[in-house]
Amino acid sequence: MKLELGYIDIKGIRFDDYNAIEDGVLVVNPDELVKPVLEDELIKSAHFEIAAPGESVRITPVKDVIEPRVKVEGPGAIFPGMIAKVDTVGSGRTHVMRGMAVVTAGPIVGFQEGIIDMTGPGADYSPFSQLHNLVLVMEMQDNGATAHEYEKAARMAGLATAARVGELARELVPDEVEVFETPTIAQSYSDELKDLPRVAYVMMLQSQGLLHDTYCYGVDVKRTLTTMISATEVMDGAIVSGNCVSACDKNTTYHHLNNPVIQDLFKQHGKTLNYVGTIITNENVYLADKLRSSDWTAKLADFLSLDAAIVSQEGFGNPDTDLILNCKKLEAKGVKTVIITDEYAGQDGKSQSLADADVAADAVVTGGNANELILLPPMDRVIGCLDYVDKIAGGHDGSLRPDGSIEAELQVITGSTNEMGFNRLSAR
Amino acid sequence: MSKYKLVHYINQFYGGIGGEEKADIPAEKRAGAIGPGLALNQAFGDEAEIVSTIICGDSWFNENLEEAKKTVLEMVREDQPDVFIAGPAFNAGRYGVACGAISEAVKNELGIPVVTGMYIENPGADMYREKVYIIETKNSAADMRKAAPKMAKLALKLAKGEEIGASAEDNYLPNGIRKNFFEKKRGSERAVEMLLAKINGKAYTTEYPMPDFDRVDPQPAIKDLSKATVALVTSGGIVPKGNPDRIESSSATKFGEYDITGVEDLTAETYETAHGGYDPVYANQDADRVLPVDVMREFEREGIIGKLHNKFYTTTGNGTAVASAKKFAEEIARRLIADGVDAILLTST
Amino acid sequence: MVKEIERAGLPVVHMCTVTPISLTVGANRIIPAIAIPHPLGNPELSAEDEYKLRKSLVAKALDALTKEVEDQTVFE
Amino acid sequence: MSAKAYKVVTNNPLVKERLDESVELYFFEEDTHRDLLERVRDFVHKGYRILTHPLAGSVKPWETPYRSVMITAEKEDKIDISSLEMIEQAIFALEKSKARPVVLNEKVLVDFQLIDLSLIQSALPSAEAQGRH
Repeated sequence: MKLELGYIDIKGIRFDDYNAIEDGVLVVNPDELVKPVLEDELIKSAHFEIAAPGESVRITPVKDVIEPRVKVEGPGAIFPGMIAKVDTVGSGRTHVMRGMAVVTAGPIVGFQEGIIDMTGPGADYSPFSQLHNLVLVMEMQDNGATAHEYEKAARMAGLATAARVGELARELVPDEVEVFETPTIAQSYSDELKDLPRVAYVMMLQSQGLLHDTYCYGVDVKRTLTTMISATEVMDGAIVSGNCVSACDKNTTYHHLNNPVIQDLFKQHGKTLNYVGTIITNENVYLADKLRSSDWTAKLADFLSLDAAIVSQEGFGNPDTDLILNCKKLEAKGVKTVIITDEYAGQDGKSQSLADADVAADAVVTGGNANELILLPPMDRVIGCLDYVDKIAGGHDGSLRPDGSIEAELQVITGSTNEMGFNRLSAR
Repeated sequence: MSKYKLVHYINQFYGGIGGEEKADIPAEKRAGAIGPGLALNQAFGDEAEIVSTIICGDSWFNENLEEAKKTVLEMVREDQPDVFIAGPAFNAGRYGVACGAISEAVKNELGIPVVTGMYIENPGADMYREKVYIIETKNSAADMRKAAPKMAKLALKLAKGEEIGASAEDNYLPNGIRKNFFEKKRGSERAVEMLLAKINGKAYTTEYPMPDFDRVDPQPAIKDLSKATVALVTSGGIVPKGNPDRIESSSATKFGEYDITGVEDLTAETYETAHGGYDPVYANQDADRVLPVDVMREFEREGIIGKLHNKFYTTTGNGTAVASAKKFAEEIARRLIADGVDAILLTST
Repeated sequence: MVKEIERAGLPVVHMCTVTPISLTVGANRIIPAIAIPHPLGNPELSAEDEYKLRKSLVAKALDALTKEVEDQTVFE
Repeated sequence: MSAKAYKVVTNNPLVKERLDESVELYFFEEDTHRDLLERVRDFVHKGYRILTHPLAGSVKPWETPYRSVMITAEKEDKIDISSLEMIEQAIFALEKSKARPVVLNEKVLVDFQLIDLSLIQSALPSAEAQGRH
C-alpha cells in the first residue's frame, strides 16, 4: 500500500467567526465547532480553549489527543469504523495538520489522570506540550448514564472534531510530502529487499474493558485474534484510543497516527532492514486469551519468515505478561526481538520495574520510571479542572499544594513514559 | 574562589613503589598528586585539586582490613577533603576490592562523598556497585586517559552537591537504583538501532537488564554426615512466639537468628510464622512443618548427623522475590561459615 | 538465598514445594516438599504419621547432601 | 444449567450486585485489595488456577481498593506455577508506590468499582467460550 502524507505546518491557533487556515494559523469559530458536539445528549456543556507552547497553561484531566487529518485521495476517510464508514484506508493521499492537536479534556471517571503543562518542568515530559492545542473541554450530564457511555461520547466528540478541523486542510498545498509504501509478501522478496533482514513491528493494544480499550476499524480489539495491518492504515486512523486512564503510558490516538516505531522502521526500510509488516495483538485480562494471542504473534512471525521484531507495549501490570509472552515466543522461533516498555520502580527507583520477567527479554528499551517524583509549579491558567488533581493516580496526600503546585509521580503526565518509544526519556 | 580539596587513594604499583613484591607495604600519605592523580588533577582544571595521596599495598590492605581501614580513615579525616577518590583499579582484583572497601568506609564513617573506578568484571565491582559510585573503566590502565575525566566530572558534581544523573549519563556502574534521564534519541529509534545490532551480532546494551538468573556451581558433597554440623535455614518465616525481633511479614528489612540450644520440638506455644506469603494456620499449629527441628534432633541423637547447629536463620521472602534476599543470604552465610557449619538444610514454603 | 549461601561455600539442600521456583532461584540439590503452607507436614495425617513423613523427607534431604551433583538435581 | 468451570473472588460490591445471579462469587466485603490478593494466593496454594490476571492494565494496583480475580471452580492436585508467580508478582506490585487517591469519596469509589467490574466482565465471554481446561 502506498500513502502520501502531505504536512500542513500549523504555527498557531486563534478564534474568530469563521474557519480557515491562514498562513499556517488555524482560525476556528468555536461556537460553530462546538454545536455538533452538544448534539450528543450525554454532553451537558462543552467549549474550546487554546493552549500554545510556552504559555503558562495546565490542561487536565486529558482524555485523548488527536491530530487533525483529512483523506484527500484514495478510498475511505479518517477514523474508519468510528466516524467514517468501514472502508480500507491507507492508500492515496492524506493531509496532516502538523504541529497541532485536538485535546479532549474533562472528567469521565473520578480518579482520571492526565496533565499537559505548556511550560515549566512538566513540559519536558509530554510531547503534547510542544503542540498548539485546541482543547475541547466537556462536562457530562448527570443523568445516570454509565461511565462507558460518557467515554464513548467523549471519544466520538474528539474524533469528530479533529476530522472537522482536518477538513480545513483538504485543499491546501502541503509544506512537505512524505511517501510511505508497504510491501506485499511478493514485493518483500524483490531484488532490492531480499538480502535484508526481515523485520516486523508487533504493536500491543490495550484491551481490558470498556474504559481502557482500543478500536481497530471500529472493532473492539479484545474481541480479535492477533492480526496484521498495513502501517499506512494506522496513519489514516484505523486504530483509535478508547482509553481514559493511565496517562503516562496509554497510547493516545495521536500516538497511533504518528507511531514512532513505524516511522523509524520506514526510515531504515530498504537500507539496513526489510520492514515486511505490522502485527497488532491485544492485551486481555483472561489468561487463556493472553496465551492464544501471543501464540498467534509467533505464528504470524513464522508466516512472514521474520528475522527480527520490535514489540511495543501499552499500560503496566498484566500487559507486562503479554509483553514477556510475546518476546519469549518470538525468541523461541529464532526471531531476534527488542521490546519497548516503561518502568514502575517505585519513587526511590529500587523496586523491580516490571511485573514479569524472562531471560529471553535481553534487549529492552525503556520509556523511564513512571513512579519518579516531579514538582509541577502553578500555572496562570488551568484548562479543565484541578478538582481532580488530588485524586489522580500518582498524586498523593497533599499533591495539590495551596500555591497550586503539584508534587506527583510522572505517571500523571500525558504521554510521559510512552511505550512506543515516542520520547527521549529513559532510565538506567 | 578556592578549589575543592580531594584526597586520592592508590595502591603501591600506581604509587610508584613497586609491583607484587611491595604489595605488603602499609598505608602512607604524601602531599599532592601522584601517578594517576596527575591525570585527575588535569581533568579538574581550576575547580579542584588533590591535596594528598594515600598509597597502600593491596595485600596489606586486604589482609589487615580493620587496621587498614582505621589507618586510612584517619589520614583522610586529617585533610577534611570535599570528595574522596580511589583508583581507578581497572581489572586488578585486590586493588578493586580495596578501593570499594575504603570508599564505602569513608562515605559511611566520615560522611564524605566518594568516587572510585574499575572494570565491570573486577570482583570489587559486584561487591560495591550498590554502595558507592564506581566509574566504569576498561580492563587496563591504557584507559586512564578516558577514565580520568569521567571520575573528575562525577567528583566535581559531588563536591558541588549537584544532583547525580542516571548511571548512563554519569558513567557509573548501575547501582540498582533506576533513575530517569533524557537520551539523545527517542525510544523507537533506539529500539531500531538495538535491533540492528542484535541482528548483526554486534554488541548492544539493554536499557533494563532482567533480574539476575545466574547459576552457581554445586558445592562438593558432604563426605561423612555423621561428623558434619548441619544448620537449618528457612524462608518460611519461623520465629519464636511473639516475633521478638518484629520481622516484617513482607519486604522485610531484617532476618532472624535464633538459638535452639536444648529445643527438641517446636510447638504452637513456642514458635510461629511471621511470613505474610502463605496461610499461617498450619505453621502456627506446628512450626516443625516448616522448620524440622524435631526430626533433626532425632537424627542428631541417632548419630546420622554430627550436630544440629545451635542457631537457625529465618527470612520472610516470597519464593520468587529473590533480589531482596541476596544481602541477607550473604550475611547469613558469613555467620554460618564463621561458626564452622558444614552444610545447610534450607526449607521454603 | 539458596544461591548466595552456596556461592559462599556451603552445600545447600533446598526443600521446596514448587520445584520450578527452586530451579529458578538456583538451588542445586532440591527435595520436593508437600504443600506451600506446610512443606514438611500434612495436617490431615495423624501426628505419628506426619512425623514419619517429615522424617522421611528430611532423611532424603540429608542423603542428597552426601551425593555429588554436576548440575541442578531434583531428588524425587 | 451445568455448574461453571470458574468462580470469581472479589471484594467489589458492584461485582456482587451485577454478577451475583450469573456467576459464582466468593465475596469478601471487608477485604482490602491486599487481603483479597492474599486470599487468591491461598486458593492457588491449595491447587486452584488463576484464570484472569490479578493485576489491572491501566489502573495501577496501589490506586484502587477493589479487585476481582477469576479462578478455576475445582482445585487440582498440583500447584499451578504460573498462577503462583502471577499472584506473587501482583502482591509485590501493590507495594511499589504509595501514590493513591486521597479523596476516596463515593464517586471515586464507585468509579473504581466500575473499572474493576468492567475488567472482569471483559473476561466473561472468553471464560464462557472456554472448556474446563
